[in-house]
Order: sequence, then C-alpha cells, then structure tokens
Amino acid sequence: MRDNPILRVTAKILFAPIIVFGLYVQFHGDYSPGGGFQAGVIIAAAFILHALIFGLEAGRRLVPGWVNLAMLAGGVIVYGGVGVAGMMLDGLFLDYNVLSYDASKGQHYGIILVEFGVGLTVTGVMLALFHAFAGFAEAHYKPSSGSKGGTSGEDGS
Amino acid sequence: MTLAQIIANLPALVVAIPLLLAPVAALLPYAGLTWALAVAGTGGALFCAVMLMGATAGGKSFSYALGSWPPPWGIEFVVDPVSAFTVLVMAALAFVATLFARTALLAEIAEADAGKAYSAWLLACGGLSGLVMTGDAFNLFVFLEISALSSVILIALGAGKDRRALIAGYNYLVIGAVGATFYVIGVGFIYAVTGSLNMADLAERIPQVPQTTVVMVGFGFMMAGLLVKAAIFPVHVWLPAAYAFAPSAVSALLAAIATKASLYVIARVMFGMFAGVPDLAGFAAEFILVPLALAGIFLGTILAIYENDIKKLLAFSSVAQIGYIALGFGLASTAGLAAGFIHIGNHALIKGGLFLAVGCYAVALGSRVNLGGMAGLGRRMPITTTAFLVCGLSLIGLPLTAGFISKLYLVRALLEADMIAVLLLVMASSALSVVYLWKIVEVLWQKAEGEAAVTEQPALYMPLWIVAIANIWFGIAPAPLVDGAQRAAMYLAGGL
Amino acid sequence: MAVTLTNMLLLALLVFILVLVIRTRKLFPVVVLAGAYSLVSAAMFVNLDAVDVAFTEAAVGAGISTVLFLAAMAYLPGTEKEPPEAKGLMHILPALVVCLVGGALLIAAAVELPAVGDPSAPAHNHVAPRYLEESGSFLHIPNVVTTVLASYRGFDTFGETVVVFTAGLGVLVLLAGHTRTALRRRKDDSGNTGKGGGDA
Amino acid sequence: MTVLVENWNYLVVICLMMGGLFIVISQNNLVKKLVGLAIFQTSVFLFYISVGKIAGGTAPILKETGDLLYSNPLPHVLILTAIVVGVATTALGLALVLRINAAFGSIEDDEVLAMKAEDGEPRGRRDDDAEDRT
Repeated sequence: MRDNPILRVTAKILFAPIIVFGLYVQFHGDYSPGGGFQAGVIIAAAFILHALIFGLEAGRRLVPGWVNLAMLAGGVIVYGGVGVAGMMLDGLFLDYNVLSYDASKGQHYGIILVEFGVGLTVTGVMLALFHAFAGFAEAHYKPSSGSKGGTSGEDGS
Repeated sequence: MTLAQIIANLPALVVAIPLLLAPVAALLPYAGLTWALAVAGTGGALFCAVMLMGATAGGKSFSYALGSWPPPWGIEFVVDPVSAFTVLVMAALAFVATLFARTALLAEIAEADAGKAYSAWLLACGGLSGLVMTGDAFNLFVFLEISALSSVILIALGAGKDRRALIAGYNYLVIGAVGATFYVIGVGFIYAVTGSLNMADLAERIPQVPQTTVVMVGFGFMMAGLLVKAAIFPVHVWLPAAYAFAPSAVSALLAAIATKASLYVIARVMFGMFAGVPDLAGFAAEFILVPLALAGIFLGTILAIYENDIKKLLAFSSVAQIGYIALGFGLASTAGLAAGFIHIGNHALIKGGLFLAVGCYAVALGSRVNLGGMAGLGRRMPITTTAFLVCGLSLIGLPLTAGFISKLYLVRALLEADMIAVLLLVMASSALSVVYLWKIVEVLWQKAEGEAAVTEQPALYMPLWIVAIANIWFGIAPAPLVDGAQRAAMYLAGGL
Repeated sequence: MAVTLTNMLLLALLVFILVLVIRTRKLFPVVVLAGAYSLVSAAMFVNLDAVDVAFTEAAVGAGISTVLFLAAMAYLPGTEKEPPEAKGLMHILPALVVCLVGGALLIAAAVELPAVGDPSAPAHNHVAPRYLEESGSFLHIPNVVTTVLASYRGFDTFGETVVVFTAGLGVLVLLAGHTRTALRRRKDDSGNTGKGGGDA
Repeated sequence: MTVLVENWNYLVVICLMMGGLFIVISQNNLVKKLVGLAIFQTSVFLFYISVGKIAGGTAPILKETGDLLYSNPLPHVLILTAIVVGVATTALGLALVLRINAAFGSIEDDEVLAMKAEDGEPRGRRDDDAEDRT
C-alpha cells in the first residue's frame, strides 16, 4: 500500500486542498452549508487518508496521542468556556449577546467560537477513533511479522 | 465569578460544572488529581442543588433560559419543587458514591484508565442532572444519550475483572439506543402537530391538537422509550447484567440514581406535558404502569430469591423497587405521586448503601463477590456488615428505617385509591423480599473454614456509613425528605 | 413534480438497500450497503432542502461510519454465521410482531399528519418564523440552520459536543488502553512467534 | 385516499424504520445489529426532515433577492445533532464488538451468551485477557 508511488503522490497532492476545504467549511458556516461537524470530519479525513497511505506510525508521528487528546477535550472546554464567559459578563449560560458591546456582533463572536470548539472536538474524536480501531485490530490480530505497522485496509477482510 | 453571578446561574451550574470538569479530568494523567476533580465536580453540583432546593422552598418555580433566548424559541431549564427535589437526591448520592470511588474504582480498573474513568463518571452525573433539569423535549434526548454513553463506558470498565461486562455494556448500549430512538420518534410526531419542543408550551398546545391519534401514538412511543430507560418490567433485561458486571463503585452510582432520572422524566411527561389530555395519561397510568409495575415487583423479587451472584441479586431487587416507584406514579393521585417521589429518595439511599457495602466486600476479597465467597464476612468485616444490615432492613421496610416510610406512604396512597387487591400484593412482595435478605444474612454469619483475615479500609466504609446513617435518620425524622416529595407531588399533581 | 419524482426514486432505492442488508450474510457487503444507505439518504436530504443535514450525513454517516466499520471489520469474522431467518420463523417471530405492531401504530398516526410540504402545518408556523426573520434582521447571518444550531439551541449543540467527546473518550478507554497492554505483552514474549488470532 | 397519496413519503419512511428495527432485534451478529441500528436512526432522520419540508420552499439560507419561501430550519438542527449522536453510538458499539471478539472469540450473540452463561458457573473466573495491573 505504501510503496505504491501513485498513491503516495496523489496523497501528498490531495492533503493540503482537503485541509483548506475543511477550514473553508468551518469558517464559512454562517453563509453557506457547513459548520463545526462537517469541517471536523473533513479535516480528520485528510489525516486519516495520510495515515492510510503512509502507515499508522507516520500518522501518529504527525498527530501524536496527547495532541489528539488535547483536541478532543479542548473543543468541549472552548465551547463551555464561551458559556462560562457569558455567565461572567452577567449574562446567562451560553449568552452571546453580552460577549461584545453590540448584541449582534456578540452573536457573531459566539457562533464562530462555538463552531470552532465543535470542529476541534469532532476532528480530535474522528482521528482518535480511527487510530484506536486500526491500532487495536493491528495489535491484536496481525502476526508480529515486524512489518512497519500494516494498515487496516491492506489485507482487507 | 462573583457570588451573585453564581446565584443567578445555579440551574446551569448544576449541569455545567460536572460536564465542564469532565474534559479537564480526561487530560490529567494522575488518578488522585482526577478523583479530586470528580469530588469537586459532584460537590459543586450538590452545593448548587441545595441552593436550588432553597430557592423553590415555597412551591415557587422559575425558568432559566439558556443563551437568554426565551422559551419556546430557546432551551429552558425548569426549576420547580419536582426537579429541585430529584436533582438534590441525585447530587447527594453521586457525591457520596464519588467519595467511595477513590479506592474502589482503582482496585478494579487499570491505573492508566483512572483519569478517563473519572471523566466518564462526571459525564454520567452531569448527564443525569441535565436530564432532570431540562424543560425541552429534544434536549432531554441529548442528555439521555450523554448519560447512556458515559454509563456504557463505566460498565465496560468492569471488563478488567470480568469479561461479561463487555456484553452487559453492549446490550445496555443497543437497547438504550433503541429506547432513545423510540423517544425521538414520539417527539417527532408531537412536534409535527404542535410545532413546539418546549415542555411547558407543549402542555398548553397538546390539548388543542385535532389529530388525537397522532397525540396518542406520539405519547405511546415517548413512553415506550422512557420505560426502556427506566428498566420497567418487560424492558428491564439490560439492568441485571449491567449492574452485576460493572465495577462496584459504578454499580452503586447507577443503582442509586440512573433509573431514578428516567422515572422522574416519566412522571414529568405523564403529568406535566400530557396533563392537558388527562384520559390519555390516566389510561396509561392505570392500564400500563400499574400492571407492569406489579409484574416487575414480583418478577424482580422472585428472581432475586433464586440468584446467587450478590450484585445480580441486588439488581433484581432494584427492578422490584423500581416497580414500587412506578406503582406510586401509576395511581395518578397526589398521594401516589408523593409515595413515588419518597421512594425515589429512599431507594437511592437503600440501594446505594447496599451496593457500596458489596463494593467494600469486593475490594476486601479482591475478587468478584459471590454468595459462597461471602461466608463468615459478618465476623471478619463487622463495620461494613452492620451498615449492610441497616440498609437491608431499610430495604424490607422495618420501622424506624427509611424503607418503612416509603412503604407507609405507598400503602396510604393505595388505601386512598382503595385498590385493596394491589395493596395485598404489595404487602406479599415485601414479605418475599425478607427471604432473599435472610439468605444473604445467613451466609454472612455462616461458619466458613480457613477464613483469611480481612482489613477494613476506613476510606471505604465512611461513605457507606454516611448512607446507612441517612437510612436511619430519614426513618426516624423523615420530615425533610417527605415534605420535599409531597411538595413535588402537589406541584406536579396541580396539573391533574 | 420533479421533487416528488426524485423522492420516489430515492425511497425505492433505500427500500431496495434495506432488503439487501437483511438478505446478505457476508458482513463486508453489509457494511458497504450501510454506507450506500447513508449516501442515498443524504441525496434525499438535499432533495428535501436540508442541505446542512445532507452535508453532515454524507460526511459523518456515509464517510466516517463506513471507515470505522471497515477498520473494525478488517480482522473480525467476515461472514455472519447462521442467519436467524434460516433457522425458521420461530426465531424472528418476536421481532416481526414488534415491528409490525409498531409500524401499524405509526402508519395510523402518519395518515393523520398534515400533508408533506403543507405550508400551513403547525410545525412551520409556531417557532420557525422567528428564526427565519430574526436570523436576517438581528443576527445578519444567512444560514439560518447555523444560527439556530449555535445560538438559539446552542445548549443542544453543547450537549451534542459532549456526546461526541464521550464517544471518543469511550473508544480511547476501551481500545487504546487495551492495545497498549497487548503490545507490551507481545514485546515480552517476542521470542516466540506472535500468535495471530486472539491474544495470549 | 388523498391522504394516502400526500403522506406516502411518511409511510415508506416508517417501513424503513421498522425494517431497521427488525434487523436490530432479530439478527444475531453483533455488527449487523449495529448496522440495523444505524439504518433505524437514519430512517427517523428522514421522517424529521420530511416533516420540515415546505412545498416550493428552498434551503433555509437567506438570500437578498426578495422574500423566498424557506423550508423549516428547526428539524434540520435537531437532525444535525441526532446524526452525530448516532455515529457516537455506532463508534462505541464497534469498540465493544472488537473487545468482545478479543475476549470471547466470537461476535455471534447466541454463542457469546452461551459462553457468558458458562462463565457464571465457576466462581468468577478471571478474565483471560485481563490486563495485568502493571
């Protein structure tokens, strides 16, 4: 799978546009269909594609475990943080009107931040899911033939 | 956060504190630190719950609009005697179970998982209190899922000790997901004909809906989903395995508060949202809830008598006790509701205490607790066993214990509704429960050969004794619990 | 008319996929069919003007679910053993009864529902008008779904982010921890050849 | 009969729901149960979105050009939440299936239950792949 030059080259070419498209979907959610969930999945798909092509170890080198966990938890903390910020500014929980002098601007800030939190969590979760599943299947079932971490897709079922 | 801001945002904090501390706990590697976070989270929620109970003292109720969007456009939290009472009971038991979880959880799961285990613990507590506080029908589904998924993680953590926890977790997940989806189908139909998702708003709009079949089917599917989550008779199959193979601290938490939240939601849906169509709620109470409750009481008690695994025995006894609560609600009268809420409080104390005691035995014996393995523990672990006995006597309803108060109010409600046949059945079943308690007591003081000396850790039996003393305290001076429950019943029955 | 026609076509395709899923015994095709089911329902969401939902369903439902199923299925037994309907009617009777009764109840209610697409249905005239109106005038955000998702019902989405976090946490606890010990055990007895199926 | 013609969309979606539920309840294979659950939930989403559809309406993304008729955005928001909840349930279910396969060696409901029952007899045999608490 990984010593196939065509896949390696296309993966390298595709990697960046997917990330850019993901960021576009994330921050353009107010004006067109999109938002945190879809963007998170797209960005995670880019990293999963990389892990599929270049192997799980390369994937783990690119996004180490603790970074993944930090993204996972960070998104919920960002979302909750916006809620608590609303409370600290004498509003109620998740109250965006108080986030800025003008209520509608506050709503904009709130929605952008909240969607960013969702995007962070979903990216972290989808990546963690893939690495957990592929890593588990490999560690338990693959005969330790010492090959550089076979990917799940390689042998098929 | 000034004190004034905390006071102003109490309803949100009861749910937000555990839910926000959970990701922080998942990040921290040290078990001791994450346990401290768990204690802080459940303690903070308990503090807010006590303050909320004070705020609804005179039967007052107020709504907390999240994101300051007024209902029915935004989501609201409803703070009234009913939700404040239930949230207080759950927060108190969750806090005590968290104290117990310090040594008990670590004894049964891998050290590395401790941080994430306490994170799932906080999520379960936050999800359940959110389930009670929310006043929005769809938001309730989201909290059903939060508490369900985090409970699955906690149950599956028991796989370190016993691989059957995996199957218990899987069944809990799939049956819970089907139940939650049934609930969503019900909400979808009700939304299609009313246009609103807010419970108070629905209570006004549902009676004016011309399509009665849609209301009936929507109500039926919502109730079907909630009956699954509350483990009432025919759909209780997931409960015994889940409580039996989960780590002991998790069994104590789930047994004490998990099904209570769903029972509270059943009461709020039947007598709150659908109060406007009394014949529908009345029919469901009389012809569905009461028969299922009675069947659950007898099935649970009889299966408990023939069960050898102590935790499964207590789980079947839980199915029976849930039957008592459902029976109370099934009477659809103020006295019946009061009996139901009183038993929500008392059963949390009783079953929480019993599972905490079994947890002490499991940690002391270092392995799964089977009736055979408990021989002679009465002599070897006197402190724990006395507390176990106090909770056991409260289970069968001995006077001067909390259980007696529950039985008293249930009997009074049954008399008022002059359902004498049901009354006799209830008396017979509580007599039967003496049988399985005696079976355990007999084993505890049985002469066992080659008993190894067993040390009793104060960190374990202190929380147990808090619950045991509460069992006695509310037996002798039941005023606080009974008044809270009766205020809740009067408030909810106001809709009848 | 075009909308109803495409609806009919897509729904027929969905029913066909569902029957196939029930009939197939090999798990790999079943997983691919599940992905196809999500994709076709995403196409139907577009047809019913739910573009955000179609985007999510395609990305999350068809995309990630299928990747997870395949990643998990790579080493699980590939074929379902004896399917219950092969063992005779008795095995599937309870499921059949539950589904038929449930379906009959739902159809009895669905017949009474306001017609699909009827603008005067109560669902559209109670809460939704304010979202549409205020999203333009007050919030100046064209995508109304995003405003309702993030602001009006922001607490729903907060709960939902917590659900995603719980799933990620659960999988990490269940699988990653277990993999660490399995790998460590494999390093300990790396002398003998690693046993393939099941661990020590 | 006009009602049947107008609401055929609901009727087919309900059949899909019950088909998904049938798979969850009747199938023995744990993975196939999860697939059935995913289909059951996706069909419920179809029902919600059909409720939100307005004939002649467009996607609820406001355009400056005059006042168009927009479909109801509320079911879309509810279903966005429900889709990701469904995936979360599926992911957790699959993780459990992998662990069950590692522990019991099979993912057939009846075989695993048989092994589970046989676990019951001996006094709580320690789980064979229990990680040693190092």
